[in-house]
Amino acid sequence: MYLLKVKENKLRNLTVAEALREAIREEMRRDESVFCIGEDIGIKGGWGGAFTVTLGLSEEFGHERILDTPISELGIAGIAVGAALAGMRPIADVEYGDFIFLAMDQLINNAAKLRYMSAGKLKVPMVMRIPVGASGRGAQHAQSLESYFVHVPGLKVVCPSNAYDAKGLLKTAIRDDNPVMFFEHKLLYGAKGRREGIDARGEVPEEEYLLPFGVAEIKREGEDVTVVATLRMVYAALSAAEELEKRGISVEVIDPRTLTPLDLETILKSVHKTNRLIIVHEDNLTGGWGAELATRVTSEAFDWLDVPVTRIAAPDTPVPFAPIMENYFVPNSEDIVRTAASVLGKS
Amino acid sequence: MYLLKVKENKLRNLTVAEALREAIREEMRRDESVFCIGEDIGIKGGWGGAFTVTLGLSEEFGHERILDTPISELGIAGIAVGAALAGMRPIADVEYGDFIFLAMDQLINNAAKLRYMSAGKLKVPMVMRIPVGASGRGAQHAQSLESYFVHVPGLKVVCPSNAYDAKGLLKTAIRDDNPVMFFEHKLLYGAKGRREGIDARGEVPEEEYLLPFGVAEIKREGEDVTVVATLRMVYAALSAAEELEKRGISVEVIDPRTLTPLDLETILKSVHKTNRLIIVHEDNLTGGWGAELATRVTSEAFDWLDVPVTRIAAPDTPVPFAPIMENYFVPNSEDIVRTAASVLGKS
Amino acid sequence: MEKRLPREKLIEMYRKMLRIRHFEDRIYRLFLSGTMPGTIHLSQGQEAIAVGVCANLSKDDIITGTHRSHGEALAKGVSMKSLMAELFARSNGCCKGKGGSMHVGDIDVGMLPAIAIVGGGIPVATGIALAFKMKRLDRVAVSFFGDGASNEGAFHEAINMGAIWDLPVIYVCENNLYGASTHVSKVMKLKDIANRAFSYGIPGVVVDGNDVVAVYEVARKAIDRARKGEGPTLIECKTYHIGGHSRSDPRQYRDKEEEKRWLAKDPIPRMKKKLIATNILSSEKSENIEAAIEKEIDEAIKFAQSSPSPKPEDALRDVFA
Amino acid sequence: MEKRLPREKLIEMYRKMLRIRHFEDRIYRLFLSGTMPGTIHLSQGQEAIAVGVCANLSKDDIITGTHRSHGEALAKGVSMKSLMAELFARSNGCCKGKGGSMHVGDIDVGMLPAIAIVGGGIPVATGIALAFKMKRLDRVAVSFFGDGASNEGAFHEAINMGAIWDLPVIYVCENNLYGASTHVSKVMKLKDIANRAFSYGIPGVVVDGNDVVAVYEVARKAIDRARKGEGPTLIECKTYHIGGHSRSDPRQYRDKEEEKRWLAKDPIPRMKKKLIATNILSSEKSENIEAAIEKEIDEAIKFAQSSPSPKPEDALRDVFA
Ligand SMILES: Cc1ncc(C[n+]2csc(CCOP(=O)(O)OP(=O)(O)O)c2C)c(N)n1
Ligand SMILES: Cc1ncc(C[n+]2csc(CCOP(=O)(O)OP(=O)(O)O)c2C)c(N)n1
Ligand SMILES: [Mg+2]
Ligand SMILES: [Mg+2]
Repeated sequence: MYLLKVKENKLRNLTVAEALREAIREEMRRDESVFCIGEDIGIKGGWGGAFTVTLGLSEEFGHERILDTPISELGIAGIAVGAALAGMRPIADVEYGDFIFLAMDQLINNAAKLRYMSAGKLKVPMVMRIPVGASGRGAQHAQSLESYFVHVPGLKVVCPSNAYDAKGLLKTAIRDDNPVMFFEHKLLYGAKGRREGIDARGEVPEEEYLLPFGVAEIKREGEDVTVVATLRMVYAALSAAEELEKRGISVEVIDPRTLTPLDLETILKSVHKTNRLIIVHEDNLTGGWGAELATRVTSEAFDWLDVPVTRIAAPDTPVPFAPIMENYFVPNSEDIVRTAASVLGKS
Repeated sequence: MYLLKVKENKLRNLTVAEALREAIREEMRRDESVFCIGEDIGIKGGWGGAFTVTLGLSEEFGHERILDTPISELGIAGIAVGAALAGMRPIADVEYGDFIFLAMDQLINNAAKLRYMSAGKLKVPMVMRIPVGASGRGAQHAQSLESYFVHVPGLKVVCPSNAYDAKGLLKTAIRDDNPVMFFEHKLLYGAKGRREGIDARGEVPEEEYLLPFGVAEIKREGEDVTVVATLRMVYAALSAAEELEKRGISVEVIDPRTLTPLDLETILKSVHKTNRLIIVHEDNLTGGWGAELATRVTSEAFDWLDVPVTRIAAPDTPVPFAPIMENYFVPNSEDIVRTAASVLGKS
Repeated sequence: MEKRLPREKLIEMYRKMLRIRHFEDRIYRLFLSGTMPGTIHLSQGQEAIAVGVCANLSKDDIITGTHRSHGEALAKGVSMKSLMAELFARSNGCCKGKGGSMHVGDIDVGMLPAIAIVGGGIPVATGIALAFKMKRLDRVAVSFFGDGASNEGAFHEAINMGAIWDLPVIYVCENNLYGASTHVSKVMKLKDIANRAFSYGIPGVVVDGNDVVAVYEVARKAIDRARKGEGPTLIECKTYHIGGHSRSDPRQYRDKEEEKRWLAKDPIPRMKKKLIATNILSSEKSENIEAAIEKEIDEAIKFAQSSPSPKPEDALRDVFA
Repeated sequence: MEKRLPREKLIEMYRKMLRIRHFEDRIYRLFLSGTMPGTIHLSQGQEAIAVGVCANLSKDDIITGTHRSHGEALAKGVSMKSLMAELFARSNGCCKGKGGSMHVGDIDVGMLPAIAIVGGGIPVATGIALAFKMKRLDRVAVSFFGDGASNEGAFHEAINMGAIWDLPVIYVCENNLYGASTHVSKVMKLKDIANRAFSYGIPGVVVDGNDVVAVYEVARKAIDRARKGEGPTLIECKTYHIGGHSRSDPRQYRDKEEEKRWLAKDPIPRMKKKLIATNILSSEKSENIEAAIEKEIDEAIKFAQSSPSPKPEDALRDVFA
């Protein structure tokens, strides 16, 4: 079922939004218990959610299965939990990740714990789609939130960085019997708005495929330093790697793709080779998932590391509005170039 | 104003609950803008909150300043934010920390950000008291939650382990101009319930004192390994240290007392001496604050560390009800003894 | 009203209330003696609600409970043995010792592990009802919660959503006049919580929560309505918890007059009196019932106490499916 | 009604509405042309509410706004220059470029940075009112929010608390029939949101939100009541946002008939017509007003565009006091 390498399939170039939509469409066709629930996702003449992911789906599946809700995030999450417990497979969403704080109780106290409290009798197969990342909208529409959820036992955490991964991972998330927090970066959707977006489109095969959780992808091989990055930061890492190559520094870039479960093995193997690790995330530095990864790698690879693991992350501030400050806030490829050079003693 | 060492004061032996109550009483007498808001905190004939901390205060200060609320955690937090913005100094609480997830939006999107969003014009001087820790009540009345808040820019995080610290730190928290998350461990209150509690009472001077944030306390000096622990885990660390001493291993135990701000210096100094660090927290392992501390120490003290920093924490599961499982879940002194021995190659 | 119900049904409801009462009386003593771990919230005085509502439900209907749900668990059909074993933290408890008193439940008989976050079960029950509707199943979900819970945002959001989609869910508010130590009149201005239904455009009904037949009838109508696809009802059951909030609560916050007034309305003696007066119950039959209940409880305690404890490492299981 | 109000007040309210309208018309163009960063939510069509309510407030009263609060900001007295500079992300914006369109506000004139979490400002305003009451200040707090926000738990919890403590807070619901693309009739069953006040035991009033004098009068009563210590009022203002939800919204989800009906009720031409009919406004005066507004806007844009940007590292400031 998992299709890790695309062979002779027909390939289409899709945006992340299109890829996600296709994943949802395929899963909804395959399994009647799959449905979407969220704000403004299926309104006729509307936008298909804040980022067009569900656009057009209500025409095929009707408004019962593309279920528009009141503005009630706690309610949406709690209802998704209940529906999942009773045999459905809800794909819930919040329009911007920042609103997820309203739903934390249902996600952490119920979704993540009911299986445990029932000693394994229940399962909660739901997906919560959570758009993250700074995109010029100020402090309450900008946060990266993965780290909060990495800390919650019972939740899986997924962070696709491109269309191919987005589709394959979302299909896996929908079929997973556990609550999955699915983080999507706003600037990667590929929507055509002004000032928006990196091109995260990618070749997506026509043939069905799923991607397993817990399998990192080596985006680029290298010898001198390993850079682990997710979501938008994958692009910063890749362009830093190009720049560094010009300077004779060979960078291995790894995208873990899922943070829970985490493919520590692939990262360790890389660090064994490069002896240096840089972790990059847009989430705030302190208490971010980079700390967890750094600690695990250090603990396993203590003797191979030539220098301590370095983190590059957003500073410990809310997200500022002014683009000039926001750009400063979000880590970029120059930060990575500079850090890599310094880690290699070449700054 | 800060009184770090008690000299010739009259000392009384107080429980943590009594010490907290005294702090609140003194601050409410001193400053009219201080008030308490929460569920069941001031009801006549009631309990003074879930853990007796506000017992009797409504008699002195009246029900306007010991303000009983409906069961509305989001409302309580949001009202505390508003009152703080308008010049009051609310001390809000949730009866059990687990309910804080209902209030996350107000704490993270408003309390922590409004100063920033106003570019420094506003301040939000509020305290949120949050009882944490497993105490035989099952998954939804047991969590340790510090790590979530360590990740939030704009919030301070305090974790007193004994009566003296509890009083001094709460007074500082009340006078602080920022939102302070004040974590209290349920088993440390010193309430006299059955099966409850460690004796966290302590000598508390009659003279007024405050404790500064960001100053760790070395609870016990040692040479071979540093153990950093908070809240209930301080006691586990101290009794492990005693046991280890018998085996010829000398342990330095440090209680950081506040996690934001964090006194990294004291910890680094200790690690410089011992070359080994063990971090202990009751919060779940993955993504816990131990990872942040481990990463920072490793990054600063890479060359001094003989072995990687080791963490001892609750496993990545919800909190089970059965005491036999809960005991297994919560880290204890034996875990620390075993780990310390192994870190020193003596296991 | 009683006349419309068969004698057996009436006796059975009486027996079920009594069974809950005796069960809780007993565990209260076990708890106070230190034999039973954890904390407990008892429902003595509120049995008519659990029994009256659940008497309308089948195993396939699903209920959500609260921190105070022993009564609902027994009424919905959780086996007393597995319930007792859970309270004793044993591995054959209904949640294998992972739940405890605040999370009793067994999905096999249509009860989720109770949700002890006040109000937290209301959206979940609403979601269950949504699933029932989407799957075109003839089932209903029932959410039990307290007066205090009706001040939570979860109540507002979930009932509104249940209402707009006409979901087969019944919202049963057990108004026992207190949320912990706080009297309901201190925390809301309106007199009948049932009237909050108006905000959502659904029926709200007040019923004497200490009259099991009245509860039964009101619930029946609401459940019929829900099964017909006409949407939710908010039922407010006026009641009182004899023993107060939790564990050994000295209840000093309660007005003694109020207490007296309510103790006189205790649903169990009240029902018994009626059944005897109408010759439905003889005192012999009544004694037999009590004896059988006592025996069942004895056996449940024996079962629980002789049951194995979970293994410490079982704490690590059941996190992910 | 108008007769009771002095001519100057009427003209002033008209001028204020017009000022908001022109301001937003202009920034819309700046935004579409790419000159202005971020995203914007415009309030064209809703100006009567901000103006009618704020005309009753002094600088010391505090309001909370939403993602759609340019109008409230101007009505409450945030200087147009600092507002414009904020939208242009400049360091002398009212939030020094840290806020942006969704967080406009200036506490010096009694407006918090707007809170763009739907419903999130309602508890905060309630808390501000609590502070006013505790400090025995003769001030009120006003929370502006949309129809959509009334389905959030925050609405329920906060208004209940405002009610039980009789706080000096006014809850102003701007019902523009939509929450983003979702029509209000899809997400609640009751017709008038004002009726939700019943759940909290406070008055709920419906008012024509496109009639500035009507809004003014209703708000005045509510504010007087609040200042007297009699507690909150929920005011529902029926209105419509001409331009739709945000940025360049094609508004295909809107019924064309509905749109037409509402455009005919545009509060600004309506007021103008009345003022001219009653000889309060001459067409000369009207032109002067427009010209002055245009000039003010030109100056504000010039001011903003010639203002310095923040320094990148300013991002690190203002986290802790
Ligand atoms: C969200 C939340 N807040 C607070 C509590 C603590 N608490 C447990 S029971 C209770 C009172 C609940 O009152 P009510 O809903 O009326 O139910 P009752 O106890 O009367 O059955 C409180 C405040 C909780 N469990 N969850
Ligand atoms: C908690 C939350 N959920 C969702 C959103 C996304 N969102 C922004 S505005 C809006 C519609 C709000 O509707 P309403 O309250 O009626 O205000 P209006 O936009 O009509 O002024 C939504 C859903 C948000 N900002 N906050
Ligand atoms: Mg109650
Ligand atoms: Mg609206």
